[in-house]
Amino acid sequence: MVSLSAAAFWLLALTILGAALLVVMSKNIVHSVLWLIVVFLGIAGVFLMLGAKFLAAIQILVYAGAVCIMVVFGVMLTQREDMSKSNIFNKRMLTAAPVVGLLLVVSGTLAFKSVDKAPVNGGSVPTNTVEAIGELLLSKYVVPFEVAAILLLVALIGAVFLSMEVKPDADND
Amino acid sequence: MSFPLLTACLLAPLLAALIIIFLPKDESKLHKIVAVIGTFVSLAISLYVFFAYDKSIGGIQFVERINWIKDLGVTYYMGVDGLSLPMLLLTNLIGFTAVFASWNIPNRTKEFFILLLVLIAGVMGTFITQDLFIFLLFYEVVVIPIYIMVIIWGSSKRVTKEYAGMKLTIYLLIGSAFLLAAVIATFVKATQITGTPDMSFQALAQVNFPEQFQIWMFLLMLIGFGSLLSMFPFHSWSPDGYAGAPTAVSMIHAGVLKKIGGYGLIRFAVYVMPAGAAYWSPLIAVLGVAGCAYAAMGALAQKDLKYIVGYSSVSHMGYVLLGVAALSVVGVNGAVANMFAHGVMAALFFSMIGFIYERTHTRNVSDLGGLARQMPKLAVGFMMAAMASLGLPGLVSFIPEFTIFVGSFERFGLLAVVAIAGIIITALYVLRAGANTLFGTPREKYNHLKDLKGVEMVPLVVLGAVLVIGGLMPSLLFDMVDSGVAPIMSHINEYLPTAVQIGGKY
Amino acid sequence: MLTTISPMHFVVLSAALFAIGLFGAITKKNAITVLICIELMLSAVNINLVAFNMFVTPEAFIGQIFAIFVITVAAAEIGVGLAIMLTIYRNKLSVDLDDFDWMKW
Amino acid sequence: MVEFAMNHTWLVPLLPALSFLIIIFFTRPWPRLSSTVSIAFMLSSFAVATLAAYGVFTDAQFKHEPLVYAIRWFGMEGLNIDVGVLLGPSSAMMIFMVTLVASLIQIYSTGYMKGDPGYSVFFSYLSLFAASMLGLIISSNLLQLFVFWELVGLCSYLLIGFYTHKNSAREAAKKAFITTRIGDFGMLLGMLAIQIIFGTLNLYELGQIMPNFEDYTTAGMMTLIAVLLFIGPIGKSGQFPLHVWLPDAMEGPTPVSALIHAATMVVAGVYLVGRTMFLFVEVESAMYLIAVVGAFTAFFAATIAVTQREIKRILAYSTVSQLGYMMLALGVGSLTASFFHLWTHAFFKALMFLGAGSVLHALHHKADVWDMGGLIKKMPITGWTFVIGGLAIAGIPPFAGFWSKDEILLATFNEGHYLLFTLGAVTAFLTAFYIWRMIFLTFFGEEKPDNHPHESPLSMTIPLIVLAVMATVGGLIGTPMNPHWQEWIFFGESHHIVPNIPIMLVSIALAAAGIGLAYVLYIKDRNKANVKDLAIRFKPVYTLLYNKYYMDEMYLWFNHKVVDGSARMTHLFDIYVVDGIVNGLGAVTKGTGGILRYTQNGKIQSYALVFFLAVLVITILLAFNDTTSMALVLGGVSK
Repeated sequence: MVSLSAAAFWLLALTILGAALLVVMSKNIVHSVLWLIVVFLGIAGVFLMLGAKFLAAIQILVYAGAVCIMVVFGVMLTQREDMSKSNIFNKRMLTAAPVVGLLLVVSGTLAFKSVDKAPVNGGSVPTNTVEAIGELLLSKYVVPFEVAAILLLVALIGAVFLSMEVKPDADND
Repeated sequence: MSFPLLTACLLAPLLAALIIIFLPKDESKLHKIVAVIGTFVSLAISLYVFFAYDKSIGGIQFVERINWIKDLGVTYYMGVDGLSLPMLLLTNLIGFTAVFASWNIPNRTKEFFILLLVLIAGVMGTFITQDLFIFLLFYEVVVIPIYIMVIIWGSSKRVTKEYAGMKLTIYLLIGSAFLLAAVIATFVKATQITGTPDMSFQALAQVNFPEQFQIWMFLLMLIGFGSLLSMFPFHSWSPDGYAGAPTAVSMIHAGVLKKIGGYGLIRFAVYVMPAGAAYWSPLIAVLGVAGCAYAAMGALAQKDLKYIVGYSSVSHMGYVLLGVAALSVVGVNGAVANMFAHGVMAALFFSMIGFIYERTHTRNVSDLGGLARQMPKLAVGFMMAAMASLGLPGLVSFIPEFTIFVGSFERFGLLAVVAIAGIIITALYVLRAGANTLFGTPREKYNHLKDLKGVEMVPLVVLGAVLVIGGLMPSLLFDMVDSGVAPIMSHINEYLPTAVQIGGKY
Repeated sequence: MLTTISPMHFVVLSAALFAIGLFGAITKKNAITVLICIELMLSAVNINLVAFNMFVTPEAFIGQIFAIFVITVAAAEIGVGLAIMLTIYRNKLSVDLDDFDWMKW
Repeated sequence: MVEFAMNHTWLVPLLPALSFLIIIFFTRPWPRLSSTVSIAFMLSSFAVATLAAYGVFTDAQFKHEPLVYAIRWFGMEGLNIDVGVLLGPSSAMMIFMVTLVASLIQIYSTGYMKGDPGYSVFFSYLSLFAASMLGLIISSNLLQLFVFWELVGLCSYLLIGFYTHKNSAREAAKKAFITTRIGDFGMLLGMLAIQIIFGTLNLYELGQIMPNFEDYTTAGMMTLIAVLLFIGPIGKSGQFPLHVWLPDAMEGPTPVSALIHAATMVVAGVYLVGRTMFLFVEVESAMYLIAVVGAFTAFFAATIAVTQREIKRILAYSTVSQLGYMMLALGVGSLTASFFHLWTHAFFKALMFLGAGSVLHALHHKADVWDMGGLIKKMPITGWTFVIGGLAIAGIPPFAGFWSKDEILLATFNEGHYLLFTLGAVTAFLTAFYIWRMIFLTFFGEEKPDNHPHESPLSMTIPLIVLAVMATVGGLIGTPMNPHWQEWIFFGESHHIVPNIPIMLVSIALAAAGIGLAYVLYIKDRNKANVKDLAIRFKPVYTLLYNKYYMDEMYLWFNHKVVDGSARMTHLFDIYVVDGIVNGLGAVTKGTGGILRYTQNGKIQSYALVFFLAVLVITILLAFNDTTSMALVLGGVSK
């Protein structure tokens, strides 16, 4: 008897991994970006499954929304040639594949070996996550929160500064 | 806690460097003035400390101690004793005059003086700290400005300045690698034995290290400090480096930086590892004597003035090593005093050579001659340095050399005779260089050259005065050194084989 | 195994996603794809964090809050990364990472 | 007054030192003022010295116990050095003599150096020189003495090289310094040994200790110390084989030659041996060595002097020869005779040098005696005073040189050194010959038409006259009839001299024979045909003598080939072996780097690949090795 949650998990897992593989494998970068959205959505589903409703929402907003749009813009601004060959592999395939594969095998093995040792304490996540997270962020984690805010600001300024059009005759000092 | 004089002394050049950073880069006059003020404050403070130090009490005075890294037992521990005070004074004398010696550098004055001031502060730091960690810290601080200054403001003669700078830096860094290994091992061992981490020299000296450990550690330190001291056969950076470096760097390097090697050898290696010192002292003596004789012969074959002085400083450091190797109060006193004397003399020498080079654009002895007619004041300075170099009594270097000879002759006998014979060769090459540069038929093409004037006289006056005062009143220096060395050497006798009295009944 | 979900499942999912992302990051020529793959890797980490949040410390929200920060940083990273890519593209007219070997010196 | 002078004898060197400072720092632009300052200080120093000497020679207690006072100079555990004054009959005599001669020479220099651009500097050097020399004399400590010893060397370096624009002056100065430096090396070793063995360098204390030296060390060690210490005087006093610098030192201005060769620097070595006589008398062989070196030097230098042509060079070799006499006297144990000769020699040799200077001054520095002749008519004062000097050095009674030389020969004879006595006697003959050869060629005979000599100014002739008087009467205080000198200046017990009439007669006869031979060869024989004939017949001997036995060439060869050669070898060794190893290590490092750099292709994805490969390896190593490290990897997951 396959429980509902197990079915959901397998479905989501297959979606995520399949889409991720397509992201990597497709030769056209626009397709990659589209498959990326699927991956992110799948991950949001996983979050929901794990009781992180707020995170799922953020995942959709930030990743599937903002990040992907930004990447699309990036693609638009940098690709001027044939899109069908915009996303090809380099010659490191042959060395990278075994390394990554082995890495996956090792971590999988470790995960299987440690399956009984996981310190599962059996509690469940409170349902109103937004309120709890909000309170924690503004009390206990206020300093990292503010730092993250500053980081975003700096990243914003930096991104603007870097991508600003530079006049060819300007003195670069 | 009273006013932190030593910290002030250390910070004055740094502060000056900081001010120069914010000055416009075209105001070279202003850079120089700020540098002069910074170094002068340090000089004044170190003079005050030198004379305010109470020799009758001895020990570490003017102490400032603040905990820094507790787990490593590192403290910001500043203090001076009779061993570090002459070195502190020397540093500031040379630092002060080096600013004047580089008065005429043509380009990038701003960067030059910033680096120079950092260099001075770094060297000073090694001498006034009583904490091993801070000592190493300052030592590493010093290396970088030197490298930059050599490759930017240096001069290429027999070797390129890039080669010279690289050689200098890599030698110093390799030396410090050996040193670092020794320091870490010593610290770990000391913590194992006592249980409480403490990086101060005094605390480490209290620890009873096993004899075998001391022997190995001392060897590492000897290589480390030795390469800094240009101990034979780790000396070849010294002539090349000095020849490539700008005047001020040569002055500071030969004058004080090298002395960190000798200072460290006494302050750290001999003090903390007396058994190791006793075990290796014959080797030190042999290397010292080899350095004396070998470098003197090397100097004899040189044609470039800076190479001559470079080799000569290797030779003089051989005397220092010989004094240390004697491991007696007399010998080590002589070694410390000789470091002071050589510092003053080498700085004067290099500053005069710098002035000659600025004017004639050559340092080749055979291209010079008869300069005494055209530049009498410069000739006086050059001659004073030369005479001090060959150990003329009445100038500061004679008594230290004599003291070293007494100390080493007592312990090594014949070996010391070889070193003493070095004084003849020294006279030969120094006089050759001096006489052939200054005397003889004056050359037409140098007739238009101007003698030293204005601020250029400062190195001559200051260093010359120290040469003479130190020569006429050696007790000024020796009483100070003695108060610092005597406690360090107080236990060494336990480790020495029974002293052989030369000329005893045999 | 198939019917009950344990933390191990999520760990393996996360590992697989991470491996795919890593593989892409190493083997793709296009710099933007590399950025995308790095996002994949970060997401894999997030899955792990949230999963352990549920199974180990459900009340304390440590994992979730950590994930929020990861998302923040990831957003900042991709913003700056794309900006850098744009600048490079403007100068070199290429986003092929194999063309960029300035790190040699 | 006298009391004050004796207790402040350090003023004697201090006053000229002050004048040096004053001239250097203040009065250098005004030559006349400088010389006045210098002479004034020198004369006041002379006054103090005279008073001190008067005090010593009127109080019989100083015959055996000198006046010593000192302060600590510097010290530490195991090495304490004092500076102070040791005032006894010898030092009192010396300071009197040196201040007198130095004053006269300074007065002379006002005339001789007139118009020289370095006038002020010259006087400052003279002052410094006098200061150093006087300091040397009154030193109470060997190290203090050594300090002044070296300062004297420095001053002589500066003075010999005074004409800085002349290459020959530069070379001569260098040679003087380095040659004496070789001597100093030995002396330094000797001093070190004394310090280490006896624990003190105070002369007076050493004098007390030395008779019991067996408590401290062995006879072999004492011999070594004595020989080492004697090397210093060999260099300083121009004894064979380190005499080569002395004739070359003539490059300096003539007053300097007078000051250095007559009164002061060169006798410093003799003075040192005299001062440390207590040490040498303990070692028979060292004494014998001194005597042999002295006698040989005397003879050797005299033979060279016979053939030399330059007036100052002849005088220089004669100085070497006379110094040999003094050493010989010391070697046979007669401090009295040695210092007596030192005293008389100072006057007549200074006189002759200054006279030679006067001649050179008049002839515009034409130095070859063969180009002179008949000068006595134009320069009567110079000429006749020079003749007095010649009589004195030749040993004609009653001039000063006779009494002292006789004393030396007598002491040698009495000690039973007959060979050395013969050498000394032959030297006396040679001395009379070559000095009078010079006098005849210079002052008598035909005048040379292209010379236009004129008598020198008063400032130069007055010192000549004073010195001539001293050269005449200076010996009378130590004649056998009137042995004041012998009562005061002696080592151990004062000698009761027994005049030995045959020896005296032999000595006079030899001197007369020398003068006579010179007269026959150079005055009687107007064309000098015999001389030329002799020179041709004994050509090898003549060439050998004229070239000073090729000693200079030997030293040059040694210096250039051996010393410079090995220096060049060292240099090459340094560049190719020591530096070669260093650069080789560098090259190996660079080569390795060159190979390894291909791993650094600059592509970030390769780096990432390597990074994760490393992660993988570390993980495998840690995770599958043992359980504890596995726990480390799994972190909190494993309990």
